Amino acid sequence: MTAERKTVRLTYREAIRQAIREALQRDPRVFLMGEDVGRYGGCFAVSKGLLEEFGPERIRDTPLSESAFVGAGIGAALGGMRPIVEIMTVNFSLLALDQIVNNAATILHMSGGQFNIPLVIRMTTGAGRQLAAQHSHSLEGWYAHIPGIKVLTPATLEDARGMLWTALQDPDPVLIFEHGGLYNMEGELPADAGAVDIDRAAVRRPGTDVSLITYGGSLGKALQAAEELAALGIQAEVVDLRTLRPLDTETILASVTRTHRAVIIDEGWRSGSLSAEISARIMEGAFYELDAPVARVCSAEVPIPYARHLEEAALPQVGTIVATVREMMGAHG
Amino acid sequence: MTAERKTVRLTYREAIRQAIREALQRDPRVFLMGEDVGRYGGCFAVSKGLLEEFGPERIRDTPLSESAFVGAGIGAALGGMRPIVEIMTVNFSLLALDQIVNNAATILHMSGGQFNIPLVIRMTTGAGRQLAAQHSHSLEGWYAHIPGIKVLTPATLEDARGMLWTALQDPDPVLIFEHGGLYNMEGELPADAGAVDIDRAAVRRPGTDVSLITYGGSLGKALQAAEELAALGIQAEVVDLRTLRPLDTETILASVTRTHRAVIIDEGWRSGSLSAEISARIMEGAFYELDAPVARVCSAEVPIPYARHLEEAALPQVGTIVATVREMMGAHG
Amino acid sequence: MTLHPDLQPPPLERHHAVFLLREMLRIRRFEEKCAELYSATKIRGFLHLYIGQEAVAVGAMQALDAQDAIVATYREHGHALARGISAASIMAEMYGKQEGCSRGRGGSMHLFDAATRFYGGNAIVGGGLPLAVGLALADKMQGRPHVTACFFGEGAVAEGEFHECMNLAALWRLPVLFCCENNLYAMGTALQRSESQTDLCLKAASYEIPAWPVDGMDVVACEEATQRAALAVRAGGGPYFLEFRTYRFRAHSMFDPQLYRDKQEIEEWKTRDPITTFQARLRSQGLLTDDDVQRLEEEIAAEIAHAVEFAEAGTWEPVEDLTKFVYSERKPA
Amino acid sequence: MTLHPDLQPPPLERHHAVFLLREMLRIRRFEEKCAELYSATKIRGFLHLYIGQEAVAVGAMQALDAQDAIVATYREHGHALARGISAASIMAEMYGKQEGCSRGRGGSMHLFDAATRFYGGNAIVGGGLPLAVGLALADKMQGRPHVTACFFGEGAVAEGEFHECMNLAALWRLPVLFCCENNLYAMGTALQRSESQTDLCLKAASYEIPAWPVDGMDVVACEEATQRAALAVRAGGGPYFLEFRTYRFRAHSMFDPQLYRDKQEIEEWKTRDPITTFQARLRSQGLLTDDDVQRLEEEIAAEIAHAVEFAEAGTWEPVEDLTKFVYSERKPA
Ligand SMILES: Cc1ncc(C[n+]2csc(CCOP(=O)(O)OP(=O)(O)O)c2C)c(N)n1
Ligand SMILES: Cc1ncc(C[n+]2csc(CCOP(=O)(O)OP(=O)(O)O)c2C)c(N)n1
Ligand SMILES: [Mg+2]
Ligand SMILES: [Mg+2]
Repeated sequence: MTAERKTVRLTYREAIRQAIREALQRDPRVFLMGEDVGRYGGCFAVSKGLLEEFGPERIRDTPLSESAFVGAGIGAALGGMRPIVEIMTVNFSLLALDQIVNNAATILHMSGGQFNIPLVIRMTTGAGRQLAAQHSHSLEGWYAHIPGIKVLTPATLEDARGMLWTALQDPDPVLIFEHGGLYNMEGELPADAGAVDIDRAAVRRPGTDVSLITYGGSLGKALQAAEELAALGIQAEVVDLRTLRPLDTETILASVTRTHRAVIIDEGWRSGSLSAEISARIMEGAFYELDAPVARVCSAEVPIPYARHLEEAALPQVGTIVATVREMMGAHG
Repeated sequence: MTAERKTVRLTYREAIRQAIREALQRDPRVFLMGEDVGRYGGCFAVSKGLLEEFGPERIRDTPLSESAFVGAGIGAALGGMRPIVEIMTVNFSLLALDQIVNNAATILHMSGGQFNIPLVIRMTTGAGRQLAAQHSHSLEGWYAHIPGIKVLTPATLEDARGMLWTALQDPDPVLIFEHGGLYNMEGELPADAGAVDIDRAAVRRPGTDVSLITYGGSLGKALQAAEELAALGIQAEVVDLRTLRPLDTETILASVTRTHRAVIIDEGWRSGSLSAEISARIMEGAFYELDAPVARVCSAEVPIPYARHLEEAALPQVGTIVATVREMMGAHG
Repeated sequence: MTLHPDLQPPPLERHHAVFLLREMLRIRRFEEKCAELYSATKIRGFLHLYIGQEAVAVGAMQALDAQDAIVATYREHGHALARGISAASIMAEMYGKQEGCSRGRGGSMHLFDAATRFYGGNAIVGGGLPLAVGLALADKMQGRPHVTACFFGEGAVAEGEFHECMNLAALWRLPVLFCCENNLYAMGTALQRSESQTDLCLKAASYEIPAWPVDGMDVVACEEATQRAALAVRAGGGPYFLEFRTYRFRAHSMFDPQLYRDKQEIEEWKTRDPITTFQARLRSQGLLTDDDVQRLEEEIAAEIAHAVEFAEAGTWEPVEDLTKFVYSERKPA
Repeated sequence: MTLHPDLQPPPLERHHAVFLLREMLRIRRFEEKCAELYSATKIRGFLHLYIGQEAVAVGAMQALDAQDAIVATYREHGHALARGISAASIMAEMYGKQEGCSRGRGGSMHLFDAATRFYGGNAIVGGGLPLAVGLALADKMQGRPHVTACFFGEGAVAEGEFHECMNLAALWRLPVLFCCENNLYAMGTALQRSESQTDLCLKAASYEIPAWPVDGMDVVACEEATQRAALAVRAGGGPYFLEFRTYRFRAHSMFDPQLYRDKQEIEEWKTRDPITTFQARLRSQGLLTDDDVQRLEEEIAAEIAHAVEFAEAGTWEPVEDLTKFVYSERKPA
C-alpha cells in the first residue's frame, strides 16, 4: 500500500503486448513471427499495432505452414536471432510438433552441447468458448513431457508481462501457453513491471486445510473455489504451478506438507494429464504427510462439445472443486 | 500340457505378419498401407511377402507423407474399408498427429455419432537400439491421453497375434504400438491362436509382495527382475497393462490390494509418462492399501543418446527395477 | 473464364436458373439470420459466413450425385445447405440443440450428415483433404463410381498437407475433386503474402493434375466447370483441381475488424455479387420477374423462420450423455 | 547436363582436379571402413552409406564459403567430410566416444560441428528443411551475405514440409540453396511410386524458384552448377533448387536386402561411378598418373587408420553426465 510504485490498469492481452513491444525495443535480434500477427493484428489482438510500430521485417506474417515457420524459428535461433514464434492456438501446434520435439528439444543434446536454441514459442490454449472439439485442446501437459524444452503457463498479469522477458533470456526453447479465457482479464500492474523468475511455483493464497494445485486458466477457478470454501470454514491454499517443465516439486511438497491434503485442478483430459504427474510426485515425496488420497478435478474424457451446457459439464468448474474438497474433508477429515 | 492344441514356433514379427495375412484373407475390406510395406518388405520386415501374396492394391506403398496417408486411412475407414495403416515408427507419427488427434479421435463425437472410424494404426515404438534422439521415442503414453482412440501395446506373441484381430473388429480407431526390441522374440503359440480380448490387463506372474506394473517392451525386464527378486525371497507380481487406453484400473487395483506395494516400469520419460497416471489411479483407488509410496522406474529425462553406455543408463533396466523394489521393501517393509 | 471458351454454353433453362438463384438466396438469407442470432448470443463459438461465395457451393453441388461424398471446412453453411441438409437441422446445430445435424456437439464449424455423405465441417486448415483422399480411395477400391468433392480455402495451399494430398490423389488416380475457393484472404493474410506463386493452378500442374480457374462469382460458370471436372474424374482420369476465384464480403469470423483490406476493395467486389448479378442477368434474359423474386424471398423467409423456430424449440441433450459418442456403443457385425 | 550448355566450362586445373578426386576418395574409403566396423559391431545404430553419391557433396561443397551454413540428413558422412570435419572426430562419433564431433550423443545420423556451421545430421525426412530456412532468415535479417545449403533426398519431396519450406524461402527471398539428391529411391520406394510428377524441377517452378537438374555422377558438373546457383543466391535472388541425379550403390542402411531393385540396374549405374569415371577422365587428359593415385590412396589410408585409432583410443563420457546438454548450463549475457 505504499504510494511509491506507480501502477497501470491493463488486460492480460495488453500485458503480453507490452512485453513483446519492450523485447523488440530492447534487443534487435528479437522478432515476432506467425500467422496473422501483423496485418490482422493477431488472432486474439495480442500483437495489434506492432506491425505499424516495428515494420514487416520484425512483425512477420507467415503463410499457413506451422511446421515450416516453427522450424524456421528454430533455425533463426540457431543463426543468432531471438525469435518469438506465435502459433495461433495449441490446436494447430500439432502440425509443428515434429519440429518442436525432434529438433528444438534435441539439437543441444545431439550436438553434444554445441548448438543451443534461444527460441520462444507462444500459443493460446484451453477451452471454454464453445469452439468445439478441434479448437479446445489443453495440451500443455503433453509438452511438459518433453526434455529439452521449458513450458510456462502465465495465469496472472504479472506473469503475462514478465515471463516473456525471462523466456527470451533463456538459452533454450521456451513454450508459453496463454489461456484463451484470460486475455480480457484486467487488473493493476506496476508500471515498471519486468522479468519474473520462472523457477518457482507460487502460493497465490495461503491456507491450512487443503492445497489446490493448478495453473493457467484454472487458477481463477481455484481461487474462487477457495473463497467459497473459506465461507464454509475450510482454508484452502492455492498453488499456481506457473512452470510445467521443469516442475517446482519443492513448493508443491511444502504446501502438501502444511495442509496434508491436495486437489489438483487441470483442464487437460484426466487420464495422462499433468495432474497425474503432480499426484505421482506427491505420492513419491509426501506420501506419509497425506491425510487423504490426492484428488483430481480435470476435464471429462470427451472431445470438447460445442453446446454450452455440455462444454461446461466437460470442464473443471468451481462447483466441482468445492464438492471435491468437501468430500475429501468429510470422508477423512 | 495337453497334447491337444498344436503349437508353432515363431517370432513376434511373424505373429504380426500372420495376423495381417489372415485379416487380409478374412475380410476384403482390409488393406495395409504405409511407407515401404510392399516392395521393401517393411522397415522391420513385418510385411515381407505380403505384396507378392496380395498385390499392390491391398499392400500399398505410400510416399513419405505421414499426414496424408494416415488421414487417407481415416477417410477410407469412413468410406467403408478396414485399413491397417503402418506408420514406420512412432517418431514419424508426430507428422500425422493432427489427423489422429483432430480427426480420427473426434469425428464420431463431432458428428453426433453418425460417423465411426474403424481404423487400425500400427507403429514401432521404443528405444534400445542406439538409434539416438530422433528415433527412440516412447510416446504411446501420450496417445493414451486422447479420448476417442484406443491404445494397445502387445508384449507377448499371443497379443501380437491376437490384438490386431480384435482391433480390426473394433468400430473405432485403434493404435497398436509394437516395441522395436520385441520383433525377434521367439516362442510357441497355438497354431490356431486368434483374437484376444483387449479390455483387461493381465497378471503375467503372480506374486504377493509387490506389483510390478508395466507394458510393451518393458514386460520382459519386469519378468526378469521378478526372477531375480524371487531369488532374494521377494515375490513380485507382474501386471502387463496390454491396453493403455482405456486402462483396466480394476486389475491394477486388485493387484495392489493383494501386494500393498507397486513399482511402475515405463520406458517413457518419467515426467508426464503413463506411469504417472497409473500412480495417480492407485493413489485414488488403493491409497489405504499401500504399505509404501508407489515408485516408478522410467527413462531419464534426456533425449536418448547414441552411445551404448549412455543409452543403457537412460532406459529402465532390470537392475534398476530390482534396486527400486529392494529399497521399497527395506525402507518400509 | 469458362472451361472451354470455344464451346458455347447451352442457353439457361428457366426452371434450373431460378433453382440456382433460390439456392444462393437461401444461403444468403440464412447467414444474414445467423449473424443476427450471433449478436443475440443464440449462436456462439466461431461463426464464419459464406456471404459472397454462394455461387461456388451452389454451382459445384449441381455436379454431384446423391452418392458422392463431400468434405468441407468451418465455412460450410453454404455447402451444407446446397447439399440438401435442412436449414432447420443446421440452425438447431448452431443453437447446440440435440436436433442439430451433429446433435449440438459440432456447432457451426462441424456440420455432418450421413444421409448426404457430408463429412464435415473441418476446422483445421487443410485437415479435411486427407479425408477426401481416403474417401475416394475407398470408393475406388470398392469399385463405386463416386466422386469426393473437397472444398477448402486458398490459405490451405500453403499447408504441407495440401501437397501430400494432391500427390497421393494423383499418384493413385483417385476420384477427388479439389475445389479451392480462392477468396484472396486467409484471415488477414492476402494470397500474395502467403504464396510465392499466386497462380494456384500451377501447383496442381506440378502434380500432373488438370486444373482450371473458374469465375467463382458466376454460378453458371461454377456449375459448368464442376460438371466437366466431375465427368473427367468419373471417367477414371484421377483427381481434378478447380480454383474458384471468389471473395468473401464479410469479416473472416465475427471477431475480425478487417484492418487488412480496403473498404473500397470490398465495394468493388460487391459489384460482382453472385446473387445480384445473376438476378440481373436472368431479368435481362426475361427468365425472372419481380414476382418471382418476391415469391422466392417469401418462401425462403418462411423456411428460415421455420428453421429458427425449430432450433428454438429444440432440446438440450442430457448432461448425463456427455461422454456418449467418444466410442461407438455397438460392436459391428 | 551442365547449367548453361552454351557456356564452355573452363579447362580443369590439375591441382583442383586432384583435390576433387581426393575428396571423393576420402569419403569412399572412409565409408568402406565404416561398413567393416559395423560388421565388427564397433559402430551401431543405423548406418547409411553415401557410396555412389560422393560427387554431389564434394562438388557442391566447393561453392560454399567458410561462413555458409549446411544442413544435411542421416546420410551425411560425405557432407561432413567434404565440409572439413575431421575423419577422426566423425569416426569417434560413430564409436560413441566423447571425442566425437557430437560427443557420442548423436552417432552416424547426427554429426554436428559449430566450427564449420554444420547443423546436422537430421534423421527425420524433411525435418532439416525448416532449419535451413530459418538459418537463412537469420543471415538475411542480420545482413550477412551467407548461403545456407540444405541437402536432402528425393524422398523428402513428398513430405508437406518440403513444400512449406520452398514456399517460405521463395516468398521471403531467403538465401537457401536446396540441394536435392535424387538417388531414385527412398528406402525401397522408387521415385515413380512416390511422385505423380517425377520431374522434381517442376515442383520448384511452382514456387517461382529457379531450378536445374545436374549430373550428380560428375563432380565437375556438381561444382559448376552449385557455384552458379550460390552466386545467384548470394546476389539476393532468393532460393535456388538443384536436383542432383545420382544413385546409391549400397543398401539404404545396413539392414536392407534390396528386394526392390535389380542387380543389373545397380551394375549399370556403377559404370558411371563418380570416382572411377573422374579418374579415367583425368588420366585421359593427362592430369593424373598411376603414382598420383597410389599416393592419394596411401594418404587417405593413413588418414582413416588414424581416425580409427583416434576413435579406438577415445573415452566414454561419464555416465554421471547423462543429463548434460538437455538444457544449457550457462545463462547468456
Ligand atoms: C492449421 C490451422 N492453422 C490456423 C488456423 C486458424 N485459421 C482458421 S481459418 C484461417 C484462414 C484460412 O483461410 P482460407 O484457407 O483461405 O479459408 P477462408 O477462411 O478464406 O475460407 C486460419 C488461419 C486453423 N484453423 N488451422
Ligand atoms: C518423416 C520420416 N518418415 C520416415 C522415415 C524413415 N526413413 C528414413 S530414410 C527414408 C528414405 C528417405 O529417402 P530419401 O529422402 O530419398 O533419401 P535417401 O535415403 O535416398 O538418401 C525413410 C522412409 C524418416 N526417417 N522420417
Ligand atoms: Mg481464403
Ligand atoms: Mg533417395
